[in-house]
Amino acid sequence: MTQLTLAKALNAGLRHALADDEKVVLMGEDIGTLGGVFRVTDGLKAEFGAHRVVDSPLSEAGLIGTAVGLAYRGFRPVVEIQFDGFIYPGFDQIVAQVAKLHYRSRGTVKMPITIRVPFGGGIGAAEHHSESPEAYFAHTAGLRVVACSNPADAHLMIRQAIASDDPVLFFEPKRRYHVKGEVDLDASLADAPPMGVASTLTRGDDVTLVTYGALVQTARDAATAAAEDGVSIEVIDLRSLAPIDYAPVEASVRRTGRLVIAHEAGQQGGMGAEIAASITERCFEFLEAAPVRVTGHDIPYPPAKLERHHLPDLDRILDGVDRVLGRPNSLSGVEA
Amino acid sequence: MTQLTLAKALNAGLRHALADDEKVVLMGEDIGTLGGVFRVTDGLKAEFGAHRVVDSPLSEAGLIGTAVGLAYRGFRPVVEIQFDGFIYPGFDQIVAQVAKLHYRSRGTVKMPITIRVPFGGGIGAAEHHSESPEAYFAHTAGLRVVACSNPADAHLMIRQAIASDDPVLFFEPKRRYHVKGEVDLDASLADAPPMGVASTLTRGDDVTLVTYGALVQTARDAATAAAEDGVSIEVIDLRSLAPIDYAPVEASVRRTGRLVIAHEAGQQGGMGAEIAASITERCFEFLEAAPVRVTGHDIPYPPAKLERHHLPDLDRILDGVDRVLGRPNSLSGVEA
Amino acid sequence: MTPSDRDATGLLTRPDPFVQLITPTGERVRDDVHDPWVRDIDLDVLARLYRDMVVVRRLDTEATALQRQGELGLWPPLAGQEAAQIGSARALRGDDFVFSSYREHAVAWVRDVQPAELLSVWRGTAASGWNPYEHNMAVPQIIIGAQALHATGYAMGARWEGTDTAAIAYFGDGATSEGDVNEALVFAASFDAPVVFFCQNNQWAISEPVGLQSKQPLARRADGFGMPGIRVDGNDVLAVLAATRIALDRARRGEGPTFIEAVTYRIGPHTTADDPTRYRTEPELAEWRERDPIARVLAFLEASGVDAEGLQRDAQAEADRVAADLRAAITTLADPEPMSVFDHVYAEPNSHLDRQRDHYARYLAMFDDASHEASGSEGGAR
Amino acid sequence: MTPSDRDATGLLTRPDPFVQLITPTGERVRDDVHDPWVRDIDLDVLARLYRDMVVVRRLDTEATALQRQGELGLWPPLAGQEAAQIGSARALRGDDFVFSSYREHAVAWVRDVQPAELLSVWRGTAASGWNPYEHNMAVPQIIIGAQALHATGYAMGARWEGTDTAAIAYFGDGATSEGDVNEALVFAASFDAPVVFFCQNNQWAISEPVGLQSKQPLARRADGFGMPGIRVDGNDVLAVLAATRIALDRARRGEGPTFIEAVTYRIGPHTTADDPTRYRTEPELAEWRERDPIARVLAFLEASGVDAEGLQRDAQAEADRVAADLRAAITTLADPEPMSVFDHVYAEPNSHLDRQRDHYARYLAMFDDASHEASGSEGGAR
Ligand SMILES: Cc1ncc(C[n+]2csc(CCOP(=O)(O)OP(=O)(O)O)c2C)c(N)n1
Ligand SMILES: Cc1ncc(C[n+]2csc(CCOP(=O)(O)OP(=O)(O)O)c2C)c(N)n1
Ligand SMILES: [Mg+2]
Ligand SMILES: [Mg+2]
Repeated sequence: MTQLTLAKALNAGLRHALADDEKVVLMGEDIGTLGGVFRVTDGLKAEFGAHRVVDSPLSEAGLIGTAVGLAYRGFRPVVEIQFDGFIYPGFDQIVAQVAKLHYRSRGTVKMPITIRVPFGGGIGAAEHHSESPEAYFAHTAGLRVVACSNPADAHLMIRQAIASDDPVLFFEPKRRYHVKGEVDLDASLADAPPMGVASTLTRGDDVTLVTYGALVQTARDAATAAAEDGVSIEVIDLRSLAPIDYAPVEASVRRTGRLVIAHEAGQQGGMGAEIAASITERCFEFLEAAPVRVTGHDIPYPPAKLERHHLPDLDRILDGVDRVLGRPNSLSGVEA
Repeated sequence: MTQLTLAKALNAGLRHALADDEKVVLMGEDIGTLGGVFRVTDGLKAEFGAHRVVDSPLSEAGLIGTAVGLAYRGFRPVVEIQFDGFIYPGFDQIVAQVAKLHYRSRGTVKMPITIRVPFGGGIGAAEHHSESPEAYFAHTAGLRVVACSNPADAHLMIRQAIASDDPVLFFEPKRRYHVKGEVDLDASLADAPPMGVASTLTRGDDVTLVTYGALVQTARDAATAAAEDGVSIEVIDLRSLAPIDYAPVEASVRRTGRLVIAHEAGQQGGMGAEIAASITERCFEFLEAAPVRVTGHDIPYPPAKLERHHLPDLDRILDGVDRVLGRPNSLSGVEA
Repeated sequence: MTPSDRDATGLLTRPDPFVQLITPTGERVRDDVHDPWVRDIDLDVLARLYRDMVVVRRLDTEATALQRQGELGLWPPLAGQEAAQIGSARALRGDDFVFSSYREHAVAWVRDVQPAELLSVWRGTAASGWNPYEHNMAVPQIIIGAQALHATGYAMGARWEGTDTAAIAYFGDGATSEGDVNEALVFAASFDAPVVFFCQNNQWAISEPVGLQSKQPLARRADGFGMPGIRVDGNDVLAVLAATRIALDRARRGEGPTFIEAVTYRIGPHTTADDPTRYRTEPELAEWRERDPIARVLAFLEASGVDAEGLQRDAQAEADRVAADLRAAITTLADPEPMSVFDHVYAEPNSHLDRQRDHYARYLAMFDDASHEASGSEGGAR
Repeated sequence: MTPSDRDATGLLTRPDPFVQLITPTGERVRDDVHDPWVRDIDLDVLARLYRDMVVVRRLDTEATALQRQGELGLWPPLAGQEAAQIGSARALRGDDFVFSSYREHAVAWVRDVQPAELLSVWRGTAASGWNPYEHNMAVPQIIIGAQALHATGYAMGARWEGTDTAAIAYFGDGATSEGDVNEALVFAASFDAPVVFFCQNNQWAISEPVGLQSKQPLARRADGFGMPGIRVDGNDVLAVLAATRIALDRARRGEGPTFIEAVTYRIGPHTTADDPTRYRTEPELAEWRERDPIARVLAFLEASGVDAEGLQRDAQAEADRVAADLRAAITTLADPEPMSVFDHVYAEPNSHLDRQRDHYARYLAMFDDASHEASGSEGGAR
């Protein structure tokens, strides 16, 4: 076991994948010589060469579109999108090509493309650098969508994503890149939990709190704070957003009867909607209250000085917990 | 009052808008000389000239991006996307520019852009010609999203969309283009219900059935069929998908206690998720059963000969009604 | 190029000079640069190219007829573009990989795709007609221009693997306005990708004349992106063959991409759903009919002493056979199984979709087979 | 262009010929084509251009310092690109409209944007610093290349209205690889839009050398899209002014768009978050420092008999004053009101957002002011 930051754990995972399979190629803007603006690909070009770690021209459609061609040729491209807000120029190639080509070719052409996306806010960045676009992709049939939240998962999940024969949108919580954790660099994928599996982080009896990415740490903190207040929260890190591993969420909600979902993305049509709807379908008779969504507002990402009034934080999550428990909360007395 | 097809009602609405305001310009591929592949803009170039009804080069990002520039200049561009599946190359300009520029400019720059999108399946078309991408846009802060379902609404709503100072994604149910209905060509917008308002089409006490676009007719048919079976369904045409006018849905569900939502788009993260989650939040104690979603599968749109096994139809909606009522249905006996 | 080279719609009236080896009336033009590339094309081979073109035109006519008779949902005719497609496709090696749009039926023919496979997609029975790896031809592309990037990526990979395999991207004049095509030129140049960008300028993008997309001959686009551009008479199968061979040779030698503009014409409608009389004139059509790609080859062969009548007869017989086989095969094509709607969404098991599939199977099981068969699309599965 | 014109990274080592009116050492180059366009630029006016450049360089240094001191979140320095920006912006009329990227601080200066307004965005207090209609300059653009289409659309509109207003789009060398920029060229040419595409080729797109984006000088891109391309010494303010005036004049006369490549260099890091030593060398930097845009103007003025020392002193004094004002203004800039996070999402009332705003107001009301002020970002509003 080694102590690594999340960024370095990803770096190690990418190195692993490059070493294991010569068909793996990394592509992106500034990922080679510079090692990526977050240094996630640091040193890999020097180690594997310019044909394995490829600095590409400045075009996201170009990146994804050439990755499709490489996949046709049998490669397993790993594309870095520099920041969440820059994925949209590549949206057509992702939604109309990457997601559909296995279906459109009747299973003859595989699209084992991994698209890495540093996502989310909280770093005081400029416009377009703090977005949470995951719901667009979770709504797109043919894609898998995952989000890691800690170094150990990051290391394993990036290798699993690359090994997957399906295209994977791989979301990295950029404000946690520097968080350290234990990573087993020799872990075998065979023994690791599949990337599609959710992970229950704390056991609790009163409320089930579901989240992913950067907010997982915030949710844990909320659980700790709530415990002091006598409220026992079960925190689940979804890890996979498409498909969602509902089994542990269902099991938990059957016990707690109360569900809170937190994410940074806006509420309208966000992941919280899907999770609330699905858990209501599956656990209706166990629910003591309507599932509560604690999310970013439905606004363009605001200027840095306002982001703390946009992002769900510990207090807003606890307010959501109060709401689902029917305790005094910000909406007490407001007719729903 | 005149009998018009939905396509002709739109044509008349566009003519109205062009005549009322010289800042209105129509742009798109094949909309001028040809009058659009669905003939929605038929005759308008001849009537208003090539600078008001503009055949553009073949590029959706180009279309939306130049519309942004025209809006900066004070125009009110109405962009036609030829088919739903061709909107994705323009996605970046829609999501990062059209949706955000009013916010990004602190309210100084208006983006009164209407983006017309013929959407949905059921016409036996080739790939990419039958998509239902509305949820992507409903999840995007800064946009308004509407869908018309009949000629009278089409006529008024397109004029309202163009008159709106906010950008509007305007979805047209392409398989209903040829359906006829009464249209009042002299109707004043001042008297018309705002485009953001949902419309209750049939009164019912047992189940609330919510949908939009092409499925509104199917839902009506389902209500008729169910009535023969003694089940009374309240059908609501949402018309606006962002924001959603929840008042009539809430009022209805408080009476019926049961909600079915139908749409052609896939289920994961579709509009149904948002509606189910929101109504559960707002009407939890009135719900007798979990809201039921009757949707397209989470698959790429299938070949024409399979589309009837993808699209929700009368029978599938009735099966959903049976499900929400706890009557024998396709999932009877299946653990949720 | 001066403005007077264009008519009111912006259509190019006096085309830029381009490579032409056989004139519309069947004369052989001597050309020191291009002749060496087609030295092996003797009268026999040319006769085979002629046969190819006759067959694919017949195939195209048959498909249009099948569509009119309700056997296909839609058909995008290639009529007029036979030389551009046959000439370029016959320049390819078997291991080269083709990325086409929706109109390259003649290319598919050269790649040994069964006509019925080709049409199955337009009949709506399958998402794709063939396994790309059996023909080294990707599934056709409807999103305009997207395949140009795929071809570029494929070519980058072929180069990185050290092979001398090339890729070719087919697209239309309209496609040159899409970002994807331009980005493909950027990537291809940057990585010296062994790819040929084969643009069939058939003068129209549905109702839009090429002059709306570009005021320059499209081949000139190439230079600014750092690659050679060749403008070739797209109705001259020999010239197209020569140009494509030159481009492929560059690609194989590691010299990177080439852009070819094949100047041709779509004689028919955009698709069977289109009415071209709304946007173009009879004289224009007549002018292009005189540049027919098939007639000129026959004229040249005849002038060269070949038994033209016999050749024509044989070709037509083969074409009719292909058409008859096609009709027999396509009209008996079975509809796909309902549950196959779920197949191949993912390559690996997917818990969500597997559950949805299970639910739909239960739903279908509620209906008995008899009533199931009877229903229409609006009526549903019942 | 032969491969030997480039170094190992693909960087252009021997630039194509370009327009230059003042050499790096301050000599005036006679040029019959371009001189007439700057006949009105006497020594006084040139001295003003010099002062502009000195001021914006100082503004840039101050902003970098403010960022290092934690007063700004980020800053993208313009150092090295003063001539490209001042020369082009000074060619504009007040009614022309500017669409810039994130680095055009000098253009904003010319458009009378207050430096503190400019910096407020980088401080994170506002989504935008100014009302575009007060300066005829759009909010800056971070999505690479997107603004090229906006400028084109704006110009189309200006033309349809019958005005002779022009638009100008600023973007970088890297941006030329994005679809949007290429599509903008297509639309602009097709509609004869009065727009100037002003590409500052500063040799780098973050860590990527321009040779990765293009093997051709970028100005050559223009011809294939049907417009003239001008390659100009971007470190020569007079040459840039001339080139931009030529382009604007074409635009106003209804002759359509022009593409200008201003060859320049980013002397500083991409942004204050960047470390350029990871990807470029000291000799390269030294070479470009010798082509400094400011020094050459001073040298020329001095050689022309102007009191250079006095000019320099005055300019520096003005620059220091601007910098001091800026610092005073920016460091006292109030943080925005929490509830303003909801302002201006829509131009019209929006039931969903209004409800969400109301809920958040209730949430905030739960906290008293004292504890509210104390909290950090992770700790939340409490
Ligand atoms: C992204 C996208 N936008 C629009 C369309 C609709 N469309 C289908 S074919 C066509 C014209 C294509 O013209 P061209 O590239 O010249 O090819 P051709 O049909 O002439 O072979 C258009 C606009 C599409 N298929 N994809
Ligand atoms: C669509 C998009 N992709 C990626 C980025 C990240 N990014 C910001 S600046 C930059 C380089 C831009 O280079 P260039 O166009 O030469 O402009 P310069 O910074 O040199 O002025 C990149 C890749 C972005 N802002 N937008
Ligand atoms: Mg064409
Ligand atoms: Mg640059």
